[in-house]
Amino acid sequence: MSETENKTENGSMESAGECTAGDTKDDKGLGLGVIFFIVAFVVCFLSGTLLFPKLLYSKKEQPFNFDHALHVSEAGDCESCHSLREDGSFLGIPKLATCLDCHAEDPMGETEDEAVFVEEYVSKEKEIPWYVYSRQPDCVFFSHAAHTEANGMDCVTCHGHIGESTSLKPYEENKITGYSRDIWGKNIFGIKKHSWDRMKMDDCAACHKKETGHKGYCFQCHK
Amino acid sequence: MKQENNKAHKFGMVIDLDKCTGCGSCMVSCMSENNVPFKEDESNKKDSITWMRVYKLTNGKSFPDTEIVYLPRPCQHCGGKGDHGHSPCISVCPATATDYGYDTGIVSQIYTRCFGCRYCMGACPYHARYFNWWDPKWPEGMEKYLSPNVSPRMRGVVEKCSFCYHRYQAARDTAYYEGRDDIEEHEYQTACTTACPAGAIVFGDLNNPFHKVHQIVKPDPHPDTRNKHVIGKSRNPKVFRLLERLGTNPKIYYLSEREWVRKQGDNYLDGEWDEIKNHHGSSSHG
Amino acid sequence: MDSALIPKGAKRCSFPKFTIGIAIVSAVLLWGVYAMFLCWFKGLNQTNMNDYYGFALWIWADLAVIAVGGGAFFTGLLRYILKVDELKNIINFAVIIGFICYSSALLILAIDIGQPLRGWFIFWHANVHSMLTEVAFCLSAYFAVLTIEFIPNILENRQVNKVPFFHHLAHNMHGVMAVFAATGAFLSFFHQGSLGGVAGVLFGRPFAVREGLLIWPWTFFLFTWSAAAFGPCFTLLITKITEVITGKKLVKDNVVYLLAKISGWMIITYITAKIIDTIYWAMVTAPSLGFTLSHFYTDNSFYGYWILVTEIIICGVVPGLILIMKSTRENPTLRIIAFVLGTIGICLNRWVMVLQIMAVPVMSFDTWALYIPSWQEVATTILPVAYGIILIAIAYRYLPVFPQEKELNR
Amino acid sequence: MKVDRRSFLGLGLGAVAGIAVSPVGLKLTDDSSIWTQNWPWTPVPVDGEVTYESSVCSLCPGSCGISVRKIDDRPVKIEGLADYPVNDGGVCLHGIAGLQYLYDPARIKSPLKKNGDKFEEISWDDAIAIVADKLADIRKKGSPEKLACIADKEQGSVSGLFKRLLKTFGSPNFYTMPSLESYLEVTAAAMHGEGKTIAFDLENSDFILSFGAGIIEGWGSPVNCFKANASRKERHAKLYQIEPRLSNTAANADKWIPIKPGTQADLALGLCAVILKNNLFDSNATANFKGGFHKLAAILQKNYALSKTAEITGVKAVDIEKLAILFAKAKMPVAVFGHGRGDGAQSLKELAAVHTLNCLVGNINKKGGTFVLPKNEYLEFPDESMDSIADAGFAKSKTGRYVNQLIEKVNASSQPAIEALFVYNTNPCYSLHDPKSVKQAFGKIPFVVSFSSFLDETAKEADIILPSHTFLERLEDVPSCAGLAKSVVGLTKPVIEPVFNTKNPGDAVILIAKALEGSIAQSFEWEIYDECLENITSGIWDSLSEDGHVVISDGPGESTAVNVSFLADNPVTIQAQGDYELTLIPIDNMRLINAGTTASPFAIKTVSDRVLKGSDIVIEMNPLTAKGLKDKGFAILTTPMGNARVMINLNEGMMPGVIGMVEGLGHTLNTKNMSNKYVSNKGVNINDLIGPVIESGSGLDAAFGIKAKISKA
Repeated sequence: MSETENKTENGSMESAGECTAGDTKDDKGLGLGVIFFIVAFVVCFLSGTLLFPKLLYSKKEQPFNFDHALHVSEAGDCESCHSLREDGSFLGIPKLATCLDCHAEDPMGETEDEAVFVEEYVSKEKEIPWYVYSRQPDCVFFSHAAHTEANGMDCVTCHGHIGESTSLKPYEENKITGYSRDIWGKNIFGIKKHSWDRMKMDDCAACHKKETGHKGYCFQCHK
Repeated sequence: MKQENNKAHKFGMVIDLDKCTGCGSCMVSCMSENNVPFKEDESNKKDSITWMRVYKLTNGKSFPDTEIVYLPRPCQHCGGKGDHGHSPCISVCPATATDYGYDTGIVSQIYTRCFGCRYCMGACPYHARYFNWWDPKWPEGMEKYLSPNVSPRMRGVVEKCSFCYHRYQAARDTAYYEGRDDIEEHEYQTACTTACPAGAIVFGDLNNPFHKVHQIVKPDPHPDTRNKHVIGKSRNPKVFRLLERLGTNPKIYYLSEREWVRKQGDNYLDGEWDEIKNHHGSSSHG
Repeated sequence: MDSALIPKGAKRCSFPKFTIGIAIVSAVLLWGVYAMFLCWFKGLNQTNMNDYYGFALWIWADLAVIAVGGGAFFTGLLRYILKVDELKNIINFAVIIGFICYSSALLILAIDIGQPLRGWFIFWHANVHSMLTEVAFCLSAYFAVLTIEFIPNILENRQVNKVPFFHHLAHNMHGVMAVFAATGAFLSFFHQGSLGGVAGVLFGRPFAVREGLLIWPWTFFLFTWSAAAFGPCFTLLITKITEVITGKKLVKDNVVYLLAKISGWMIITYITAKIIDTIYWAMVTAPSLGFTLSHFYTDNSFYGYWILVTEIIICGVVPGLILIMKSTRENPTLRIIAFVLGTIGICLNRWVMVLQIMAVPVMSFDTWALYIPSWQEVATTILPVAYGIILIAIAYRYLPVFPQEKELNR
Repeated sequence: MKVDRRSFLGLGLGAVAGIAVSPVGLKLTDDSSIWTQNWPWTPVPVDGEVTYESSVCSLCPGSCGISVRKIDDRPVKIEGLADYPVNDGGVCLHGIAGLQYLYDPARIKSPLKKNGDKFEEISWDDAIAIVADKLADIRKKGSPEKLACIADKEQGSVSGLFKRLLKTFGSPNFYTMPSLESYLEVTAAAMHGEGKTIAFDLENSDFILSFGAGIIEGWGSPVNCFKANASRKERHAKLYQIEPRLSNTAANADKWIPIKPGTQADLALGLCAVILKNNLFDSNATANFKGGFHKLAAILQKNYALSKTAEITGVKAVDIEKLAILFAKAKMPVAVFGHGRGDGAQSLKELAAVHTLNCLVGNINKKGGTFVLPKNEYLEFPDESMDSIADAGFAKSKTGRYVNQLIEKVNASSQPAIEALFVYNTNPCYSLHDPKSVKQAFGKIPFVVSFSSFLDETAKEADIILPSHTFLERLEDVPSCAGLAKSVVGLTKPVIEPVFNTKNPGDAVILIAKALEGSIAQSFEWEIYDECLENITSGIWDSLSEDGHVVISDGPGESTAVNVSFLADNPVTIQAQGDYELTLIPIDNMRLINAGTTASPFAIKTVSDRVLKGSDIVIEMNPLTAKGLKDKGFAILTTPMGNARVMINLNEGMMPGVIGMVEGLGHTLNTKNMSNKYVSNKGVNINDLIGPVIESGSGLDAAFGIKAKISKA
């Protein structure tokens, strides 16, 4: 494209001559350029920071609400439901059978969620398709026993204060990777304030480095 | 964390070639344990993924003096020159997709880190590394038998024997749960070892004098007098390693009564074998 | 519009003729692009590579284009650092050839890896022990340098240069080019070397492994030296081909003689080192691992001793001698023969250092492995050639690549 | 406001800078790589609780105990069951790959009815009704004996139910396919009397003289044999292997004695002659000989002098003499018969000749020798109720003595010799010699019912298929056979809900019986098979269901008489059919299965490229035999039965003049709708190239091979 054509498209024939001419005009042009630069920068930066996450993540509602605080007060502690099996493997989100240790066929309490639980899952003997905020990719091997049993860590360090919550937050799924937003962390820049704000490999490695002096060998956490 | 301060293990294997029948159980056990895929035609052995491969060796003599022997070859889990953990493959991987577990002596391979440059395959003289040229595909429904303990691979990455590391992890989890510091010999055995119907494979900690593998191999902890790169040469005259002279320091040892079999474990110049064959890991400074 | 872009005073073929030529080459290019997309979307099963030949045609092509692209850094080094001023008349072209070679190399690498979207792991999760890491860093950095070196030439386009900003930019960039040339030479030293190191560090492969200095095996130095030696050969060869195609003399003979002479001496010194290396490897290194030379060169249908003789004597010693002797150097036919042999020699060296390594069995009960590339591999390997031709054609047509062109074609 | 080029430049640069500083690039780069790490088309196995279930593998007669590892209730791995009396933790590759059979693409997913050359799915009710109607018709016509059944084995409750159905229906035509166990019974019947079988105490013997028995090639109970072989080193026991090819067993043996194909019987008799001549036999043992011991001795001295035996067998005279002495003087010698896996064609002459060696040295019912045991009978069926039709029909004689004769009779007669045929757990259209004639016979039988789990060669010939559960989906008693020193009954248990609409074959039989009504239905009063099994194994059920197995007898029985009349009649040695120069013999390869079942995709994957290359089968021959044929080149192999394109493997371990072709390839588990391309259309079925040769006197198909020629392709 030639220079002339270029300017024609810019829609200002008059400015064509001026543009290449004097210094003052140049300055003015540059000034405008700076303004455009700043505007474009701000718009793009903000959309990259605010709009982009909206596009990247899709919100999904859990099957029904679960009151962790209530269950903790009734059942005792996290391990009452999220326990280790006898072979040392971690049970994860308990199956329906575990719920039924306490819950009966009839609803306990009046809440709508309890009704959904009983009607949709208990009576149909269907497992509840929870979305798991902390689900790691398939390549990850995470030993709960190594952390909680052998080294006495608590659940909060990684999972935060979910046990004190009365409702489940919406699950945000990364449309590209299929994983929960909690892995990368709520902050789109990946900045974290608490140890439980992010669950990326670097976070594991940083803690290992701090606690053991070595970030660990690949196979310690990969399968 | 206390468990990381435990004395380092050095897991290894000794395979009795006189017992090996070449039946292939180890290969299938490995494939089944580790979610190894299969494809319509697997007869091109140069693109067929078998972490454990059984080679057929012959003494090269003509009828009726011919002899054959089968040699199972998993990943050799090399310690590299001087056994410092710089195995041929680890040292070349540009993205740290394979590393040396100094606590176990096991060479890892992380499929999700690997970006498929295949340099490690070129570096491995044992051809123990395999590339996923295809996406793994299972016939409809068959993916239900896949094990969650080993992540299925995607196309475009390298895979290899892991010494069934997930079994080590599982054993350690149980130990943690039971409040034990370490695991017993029988708690961690690879899938090929447990499957071998002839009992030809013995697996365990080469550093642990109570383990059977140590007792058979009797590894010499000192550098070989003939080659300073070689550590852990067997003091058992019937035991050898593959390509020991390269200084790769594999953790797979082989046992055979037959001299011609032992000779095929490495390359020798004319006349060299007769000189070397009686040279074993020395016990004098052991 | 076409004529407005052609450098002032330069004669070029008619636009339709140019278009037809470009179209023909573009067809080849598209074939390669098609194959490239096949590889990306279907995976590397499109190739005939296998677990024995994890490195094959592509890596060879990669090493070869980088080696012949070595003309850029070495000529740059001579021109800007050692102030061999005559070489300013060929430096632009050397840079363009280098740019083509290095961009091709990066493209081939992007096709060659099994997971292109994870390619950046090589930088992010770098393993400092790996020669390939060194290659990736230096290669990318040097490609950036080459781009910077190429930019002033582009800015000298008649129309672009009218913009004062670009005019000044080009001018100023020329001024600081020595810095970039120095950086380029330094980076090149390392990546050419680390490409050699790629083979030399394979201590599991007695055919490849070499002893060396500190962490660098001898192949490290041999690769750098050979790229510096044969790179200018290739630059001069392409210059000659361009001259033949355009029917014009583009570079003065004294410039060619000078670069050819330098190349000749580099070749002779390199090949001497290579012969010493080969003898030491054959007599000491390999036997210490239980191998004789015959193990590597017999018992198979392809890799005979001929390949060793061809690489070292016919395509090494011979072109070297031709180029160092004034009489033969200044004989146009012999000189071209030397350029051709030299280019073949360096490519053959890279072939041997990639493919023969894979072919030679190491375990005593293993067998030789031979390999024939698939059409997809061939197409993607020809792709950079087509791309190179197009870029040279466009650059020649629209940029003042050869400062002496006007003078020589008055 | 004036918008000029610089403004645009500013806009562009600003946008680029804004995006660059925002997390978009970093996040997308990271996420796109994570996407490649979790491609949606790569399966992600579900995690869960690990449990183990023990069961018994019934893929082959070996009957190993298995432990099935399940995660989240899905079986994910089969392993050997520790302390199981047969295999003690070991397991073979086919058992490990068992889960692949569960999801085999060639599995039959529901009852099928043939319509023209296609199968269509029908319901179980319809299928049973069709079968019952057809059978009722046959009965009405008054020829109930024209219902026949071919099963894999005699033992076990499911075979028992088939036999019972036939008997109450009025047919004696129950057949089993040849197997090591059937040959052991034939040998025992000929030499020790009916109702007995023979077992080999390989675990304790100090000198195993194997006449081609592929002890580590899948002979007998494979894993048990592997273990016995592996323990030889510790026990300082010897194994001498006699066969034309350096098999894995020969390679693993202390000595390989190459022998001309088909002359093992002659060598055995030659060895007997040496033992007799040198008075090396056990005179206590020979006191039990009857049926013409002296006659036999005379024949041996006359026909099997050293030099003559050497000439027939190709084994040097001195070696024969040495071997005889070594064998006779060993503490616990045992001579093993049933060359190959022992389930292919065998001649009674060979079986009896080798066993005579055992008898001569007096190792019968001694530790480390051979045991003559009563047949493994642990089932107690209630008495059948028989109506007059049943009585009349069952009293008639069988149409043929063995399956071969049945096929022959069917093919020979113009009227249907058999009106209806059941085929259970076996694949005669693949595994008998000359499968073409078997298929022809199947074509002449108006109504064929298959109980196969897979659409194999025989199932494809059926009119109705009543698909069975695989061994992982059903309850069944599994008696160990195959020459094991102990008689063990194991219990196969369902480890997973049936994957498809299949049934336990026992249930299918009960349903058919019930549909036939009358006295037949009365004989099948159980509601379901599981109830039947518990009922008929009542004597051992408690321990069977609790421990998963019962050891019925362990160790030697009492001394027994030896009848040598068959050999004393001086039977002729079987010759290979045809008059080409070379002899084609089958090769047994542990990684392939040569009985009815096809090897799994995993097993096929382990097969060497010197056995199978692409879809080409590779044959073995000595370079001396090759005459210009090149290694890895192609050739045409011709036998009197046909020809095949083959690839050449020049193998010094092959006796000159002999060609070896592996058994177990050339399966065609494919139709238009379903196929298991991982195992089908690979290589050649060697049975296509070999025809049956019937041994007079025994009636066995004794074709050890066939004459062949080979020419450039």
